[in-house]
Amino acid sequence: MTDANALLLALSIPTVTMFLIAMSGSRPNIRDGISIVASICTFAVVLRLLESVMAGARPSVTLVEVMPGLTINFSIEPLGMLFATVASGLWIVTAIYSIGYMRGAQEKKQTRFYICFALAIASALAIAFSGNLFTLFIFYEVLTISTYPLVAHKETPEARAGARVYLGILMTTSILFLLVAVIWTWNLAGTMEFRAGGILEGNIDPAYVPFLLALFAFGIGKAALMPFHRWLPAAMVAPTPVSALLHAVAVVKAGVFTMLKVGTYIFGVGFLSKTGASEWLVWVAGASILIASIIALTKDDLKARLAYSTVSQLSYITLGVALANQMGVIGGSMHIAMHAMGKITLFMCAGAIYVAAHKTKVSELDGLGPKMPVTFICFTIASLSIIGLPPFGGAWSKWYLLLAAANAGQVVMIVVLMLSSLLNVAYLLAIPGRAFFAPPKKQVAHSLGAAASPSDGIEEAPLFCLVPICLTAIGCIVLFFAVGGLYEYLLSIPILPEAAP
Amino acid sequence: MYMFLAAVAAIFVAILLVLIRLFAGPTLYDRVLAVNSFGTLTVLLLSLLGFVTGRPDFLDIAMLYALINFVSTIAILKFFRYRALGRASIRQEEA
Amino acid sequence: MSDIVLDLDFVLGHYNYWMFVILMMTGLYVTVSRGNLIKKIVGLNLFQTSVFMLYISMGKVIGGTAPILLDDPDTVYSNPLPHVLILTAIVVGIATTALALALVVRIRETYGTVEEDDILKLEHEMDFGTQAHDGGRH
Amino acid sequence: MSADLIGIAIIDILLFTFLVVTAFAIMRLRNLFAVVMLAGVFSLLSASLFVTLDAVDVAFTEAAVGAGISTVLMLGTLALTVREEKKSTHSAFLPLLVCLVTGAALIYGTLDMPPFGGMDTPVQTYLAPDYIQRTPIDTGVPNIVTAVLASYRGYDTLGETAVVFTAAIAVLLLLGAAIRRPGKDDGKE
Amino acid sequence: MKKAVGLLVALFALWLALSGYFKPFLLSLGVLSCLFTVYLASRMKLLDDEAVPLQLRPSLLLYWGWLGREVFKSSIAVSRVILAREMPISQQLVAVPCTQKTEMGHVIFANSITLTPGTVTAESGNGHFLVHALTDDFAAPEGFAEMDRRVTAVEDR
Amino acid sequence: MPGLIEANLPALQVVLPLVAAPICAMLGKGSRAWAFATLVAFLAFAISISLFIATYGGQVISYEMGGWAPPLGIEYRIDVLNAFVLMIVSGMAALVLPYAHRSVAAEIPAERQPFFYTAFLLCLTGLLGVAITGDAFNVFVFLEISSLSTYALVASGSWRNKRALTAAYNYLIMGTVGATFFVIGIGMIYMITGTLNMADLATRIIEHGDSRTLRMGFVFIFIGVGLKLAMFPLHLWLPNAYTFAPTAVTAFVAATATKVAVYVLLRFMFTVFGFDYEFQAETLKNVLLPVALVAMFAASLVAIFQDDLKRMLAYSSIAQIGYMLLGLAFLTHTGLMATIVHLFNHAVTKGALFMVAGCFILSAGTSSISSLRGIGRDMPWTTAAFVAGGMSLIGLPLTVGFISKWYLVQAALELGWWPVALLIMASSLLAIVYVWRVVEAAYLKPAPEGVTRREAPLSMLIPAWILVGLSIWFGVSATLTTTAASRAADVLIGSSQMLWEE
Amino acid sequence: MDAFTIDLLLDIASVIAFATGGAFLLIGAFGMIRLPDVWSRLHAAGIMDTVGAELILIGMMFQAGLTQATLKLVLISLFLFITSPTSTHAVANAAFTAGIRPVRLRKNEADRVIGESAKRTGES
Amino acid sequence: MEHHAILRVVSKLLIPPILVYALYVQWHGDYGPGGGFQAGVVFAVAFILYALVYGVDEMARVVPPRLLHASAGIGVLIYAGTGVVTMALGENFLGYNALAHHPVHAQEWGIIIVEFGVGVAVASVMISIFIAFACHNPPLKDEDW
Ligand code: NA
Ligand code: NA
Repeated sequence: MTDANALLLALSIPTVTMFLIAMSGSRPNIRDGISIVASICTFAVVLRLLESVMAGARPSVTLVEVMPGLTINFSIEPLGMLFATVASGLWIVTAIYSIGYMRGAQEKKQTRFYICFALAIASALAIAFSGNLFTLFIFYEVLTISTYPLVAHKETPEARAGARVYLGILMTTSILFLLVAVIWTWNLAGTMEFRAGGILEGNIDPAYVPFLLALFAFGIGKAALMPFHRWLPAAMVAPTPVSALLHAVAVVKAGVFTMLKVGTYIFGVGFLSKTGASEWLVWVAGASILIASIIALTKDDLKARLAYSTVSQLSYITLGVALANQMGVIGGSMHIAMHAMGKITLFMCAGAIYVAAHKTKVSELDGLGPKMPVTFICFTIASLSIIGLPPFGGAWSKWYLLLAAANAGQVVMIVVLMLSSLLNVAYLLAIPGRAFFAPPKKQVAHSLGAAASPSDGIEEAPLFCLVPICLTAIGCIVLFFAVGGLYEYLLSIPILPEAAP
Repeated sequence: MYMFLAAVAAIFVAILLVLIRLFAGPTLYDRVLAVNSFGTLTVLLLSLLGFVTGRPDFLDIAMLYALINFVSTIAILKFFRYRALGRASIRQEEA
Repeated sequence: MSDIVLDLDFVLGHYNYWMFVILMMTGLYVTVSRGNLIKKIVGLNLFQTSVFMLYISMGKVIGGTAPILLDDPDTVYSNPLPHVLILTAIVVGIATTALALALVVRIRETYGTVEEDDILKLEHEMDFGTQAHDGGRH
Repeated sequence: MSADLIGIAIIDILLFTFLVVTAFAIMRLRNLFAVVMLAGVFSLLSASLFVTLDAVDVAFTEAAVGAGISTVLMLGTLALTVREEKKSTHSAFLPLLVCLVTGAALIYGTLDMPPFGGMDTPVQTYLAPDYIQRTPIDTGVPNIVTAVLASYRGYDTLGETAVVFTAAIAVLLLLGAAIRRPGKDDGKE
Repeated sequence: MKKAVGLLVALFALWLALSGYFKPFLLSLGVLSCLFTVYLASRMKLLDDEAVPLQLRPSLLLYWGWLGREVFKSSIAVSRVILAREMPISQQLVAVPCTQKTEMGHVIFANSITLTPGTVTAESGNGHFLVHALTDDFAAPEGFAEMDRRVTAVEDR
Repeated sequence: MPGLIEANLPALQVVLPLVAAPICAMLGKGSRAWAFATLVAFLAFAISISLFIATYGGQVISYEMGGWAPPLGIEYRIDVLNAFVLMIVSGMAALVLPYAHRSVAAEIPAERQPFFYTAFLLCLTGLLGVAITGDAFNVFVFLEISSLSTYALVASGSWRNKRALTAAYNYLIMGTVGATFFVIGIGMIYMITGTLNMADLATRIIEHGDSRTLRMGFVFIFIGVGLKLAMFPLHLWLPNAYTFAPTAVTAFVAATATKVAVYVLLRFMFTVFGFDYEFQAETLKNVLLPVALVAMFAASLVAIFQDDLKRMLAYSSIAQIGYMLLGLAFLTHTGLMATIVHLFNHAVTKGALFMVAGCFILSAGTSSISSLRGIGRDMPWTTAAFVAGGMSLIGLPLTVGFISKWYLVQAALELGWWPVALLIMASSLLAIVYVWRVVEAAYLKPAPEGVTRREAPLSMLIPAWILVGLSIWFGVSATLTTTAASRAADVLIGSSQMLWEE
Repeated sequence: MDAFTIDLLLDIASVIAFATGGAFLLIGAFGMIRLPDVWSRLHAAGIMDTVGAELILIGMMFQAGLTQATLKLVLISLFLFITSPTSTHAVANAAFTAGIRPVRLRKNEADRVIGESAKRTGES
Repeated sequence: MEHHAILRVVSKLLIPPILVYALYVQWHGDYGPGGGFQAGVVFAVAFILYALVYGVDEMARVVPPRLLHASAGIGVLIYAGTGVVTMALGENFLGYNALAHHPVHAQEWGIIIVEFGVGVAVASVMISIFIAFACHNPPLKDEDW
């Protein structure tokens, strides 16, 4: 199998899966089995590609010429490969977990759910492999559309409203800003290919660079840069596997990945730092980090708190791009993986808590820890990784981002990053803290009447839920120790323009 | 030439007066009468214009109008009386 | 563009265009301002007929005669082309009128009126009715 | 200018005056019978005007249509509808504005028009001489209007015939083709 | 059949008067047109009665001459009424008996009454015409009787 | 014989449906008339394809009616722009007619159906005639054939809803005023040039230079055509006409009539008046540009608040016409390209959407959005077609709508008018809102109790899905349409620029 | 008589015809305005339609001479001669049927005429 | 003596001349004002007069509506068919020169034929439209009047 074929295969497995799921809709076991098998196959093919890419291969396939000069082209480079690996790897986990969750929560219209899920994965992979901005934009939009039914899955008025906000903000930003930015780039550079060192240098009046960057930064709504972050908490109405998909596997990662890709291959890190065009973005990202953390503190709803945590963490990556140096890119890219592993654990824990105990509020978790020890231990591990403490993966990405801030001479940002870690501690560790150490509340039963009594037989979530949680929690630790290879790998992201032949 | 113009002038004055009757009414029958007279005057005018413009062979237009004017008058009256142009023949309408 | 000198020659050469404009605007005014559907059609006819006059006056040559050939080779003829165009336009006009009148007949049949005001009122009631109906189902 | 030309000019002006008076009367009157009759009058006056402008074929058509068909159809409509126009309730301001603006634009457009009746205008010097000279050679038909209508621009006339046919189809589609006896309820199919 | 031929001849005369061209092509078109018209007329049942030949009688022309004079005279009379300062009108509706046997005769009589200004036929029935007269002079029965006699004479001949 | 047919293809393009119309009226039975009309539409489509192929490479076909050389006689002049529009019109007819069989059977009394199909063929004749002719006055004649038949077709919706009658009446009044304005405009330019042939007009207008008469000629043609193409704020006839017309008529007319009117505007502005005509350029920038922008927003906003699906789509059409006019107002190659490619793209998209609306009407008896709740389950294929079409309407990638928006924004950015670019995008956000109201209702709301709705028949679904397929196909691979549009824009700009430079 | 004399005589005849015809037209039109009701105006219209129109047509015939135009003028006058009384009668009849009666009616013998038609109506 | 005898008899007198006049206008379009359209209208007017006096039902007996609908189409077909024939004979659409050896004759023939088509179409259409209006029953009650 050539690399190009492997690339196409990686994209087509989830696509074909959609149809298989649709056809087997009436038989849930076969349907769910297909999901898992497909995710494993996809991951295997992606690993095969990863191997090649690490060996220096850069496979490229052009599918179709949409308009003269504008093609749908897939080309793999290290950054995209990283995102693809994270997304396809976590798909396996999410697939297993969703089966447990969806069956446990007795959700309706599961077939539609799995179809959209597979489509979302397919578009995430397509984004990862996009060879030009045009292709990336197309699949960025496909991803938005394909996740909309997932967000609206419950079909309640709240779900519809949440999905409306989700779609509204993502569409608004992508069409209003990102598409304009894309076409403007095309107008300026005459190409949209992702090229080492960027394509804009020499083609744009430097005075316009911050402006174009702003169109991109806010246009990539999936990166949830404040003030366009509202969709992320709004999407909390969705079932938990969807939250995992949004926060860890595909959606927000696609956003920050696009941010990195644009910063590295469209503007070029060197060009950005030369023009100082990203200076403002540093401050916006910094502000976004802190404000989102503070909001997270105020949220009692567990998933909302996690959502704001994500908003905050995503801005780390944006900050990495805005700092406009290699360390920033490495730190940002690495944070994609680290945050994904941590956040998916947290969400799956939240889902497990919902499935097992039907609790969604932080304040209701008091005393739940002993009843669901595995869940809450995993929650703690993931929290520590997000906070950035060793020996958990998140420590490294934060470290590189700190280095990047230092390299860029942004002392304030160093302070911001430290402060943010403190806030993380406050809003994340408080949760397992309450679960393990706070005494169970009795008045809840009074006020709700039908609610659970202390001895209502709450126990761990089903095994289908627990296994993935444990896997990803262990992943958080593994990533800490595997960082050497990862760092080496990320160094291969080309920062400087290739020497002219 | 001048006699044609004089005749045309007389027709114009007559047309003016007839038009006044047409605007003023007051009954429908006054108007129909005025329109009918106006038609006759137009036939004359069209004929005279043929002579004034030096092409008397254009009397066809005047003749056309002499024939058609009658039909529209009948149409007006018929349908004013029977509220329909073709509901039935005049003969049947007796019943 | 040339400068306009508003002298007698100019006025004599253009007064009839202006008369046509007055006629056209009367027709147009009747069409757009009247609420009676039949009157609107009459206005439209007025408007169109005035436009036809404008066309025909374009083709006129002073001292010319109708473009039907005479034996005298020195005869000056008016331009036949506008006549041809307007013949076609008149036919289109009567076709439009016939269709419009048929519509009016059907409107009267179904609405019981040919007044725009009344029709709007009825249609408003219809709209209001549907909304109330839907509102009940929500 | 010779006497007959002045005479024709005066006839033109008088016809104009009548046309304007008739148009205003149509605007003012609310009795629809009167309006229909006045519309016929307007048509006839314009036919007369067409004759003075040498457009005999047009005059012929206008007379036939205005007096023969239009009036009858209008009457047929009145028979099936109403005979009196109601007073309109809405403001006449906007229509008036529209008409004034349109009129002003038209007047502006006339300012650069070649003077009426001139022989050296593009309209008279460009295609017209070709038609006039070539008609007897090409077609042998004395009536140039007919030659242009049915041959040089015969395709337009085919379109015109199609328009007429369209009108018939449209009316039949709307009102039905069958002859119905009175008494049967129609229009509620 | 006779009526049809009569009509055909009359119509062809009309055609010739209108056309004024004597090219064979147009003449043959004229014949065809007139034949077609006669065909239509027969379909319309217009040939049923005496309408056609009566128009062609020479006596009718004589009658028309007489009628013309009458028309002229009464026109002057009506003009006098119109132009008189006080307009001495005294309108009346009088019943005028008619003695014609054919419908065409009735029509000629009625239209003759109407043609002469000052009198208008308003309604027919009961062997009478209801005639509107502008003044007493026009309503005089002698005038109508004279006309009636002449029309009947035309009809008989 | 084949050579004879090939040489006369331009004439046959229009004459075929024209001759077919009276025959269709004589067939007597609705289904026979339908079959015949469908056959004719397919033949016309085949002819237009061969004309398109013949002109795609930049050739211009001239056909002299009656054999009279152009300024004296009427000329057909077909370049790639005409051929493109011809293909849209006849292609839509060939798709709508198969669709019409069932919907017309449900909406039109049986004894009137032959007349309906005859009127349909006449409408096709008129639209094709307008798009193919090279004579200014001939445009008017065929415009009126299409308009008259359209009025009748719209009014034939009266058996479903009596408001079709008043809709048709208002359409007729505004359309006729528009046509008369157009005639006034033609008269003015004829007056100062003495000719009616478009190519001849182009040269002679330049010879005679600018004048007040020429300016007003332009203005009256502009407004006249503007009325026909429902240019905001002259669009008042459109919403009701589209809403209450029979479904097949709405699908056909919405997809073709306004497109042909836009074509006429393009032809007159750029071929006749010339790309460099200064007064025109000023008018476009100062009047058309703001008007188009306002149309995009105002109409989309109104569309959001409509409960009737067809009316919503109608307002959306007004907004989409705004896009076409905007591209035109840019006065650049890319802008024209956007307009021309959007002619096709919008035809395909709106055709599909109105067909879907018709399927809903047939099955659910209504096109009220609030009563389409939960219809996604009952009519999955129809609803899916709506979603796909809706995405194209919004302008999402992989649909034709995206291609149009792409070129529009590109044209705006080329000029450095980035606020306009942002406004274009902002207006398509409004499209999301109105499309999504339907999607939400169809999929995410429970169906009303006790309502049974069957999936639409295949004869209606297949044409709708062919259009959806086209809107995706040409959204994924738009090279053919964009190249055609680009060459058409070349024709419009090139021909006149050459002339003005002389 | 030479051609010139004939022309002069014809011209004189035309002038007389036009003058009298025009005068009758004017008087009739004046009567249309002046007379009090539709019944009396019928007669004014009658003047215009008959003597007025025919005299003017005759005037034109003198001018046209022995040409086809004269033939057509004769036809026109013939048509007018037939149609104008019929139209006038139709108006009068319609007015009568509609119940419009002359003002200051001196004598009314309507019953003698409409009696029969009333009886006919009763039978059917 | 019946009520509307005068109208009926006069119409009877007038209709044949009107028809002949219409046909005259039809065939003399080459020489003077008029032509197919005008002739068609006048022809239709004769029938309208007939219908006004004798009733539409009676007129429908004389010319059945189906025949009228067909002949309206046939008129269009005569016109367009002439064009198709010239095409088949190797000329352009409506290129009458193919109709005879001598172009002038050919043109004359062409003009006469297409004008005939126009006349047939217009007359049939106008009568059809009149019937459609006249046969539509007035929905009015007497009190509306
Ligand atoms: Na009298
Ligand atoms: Na002619």
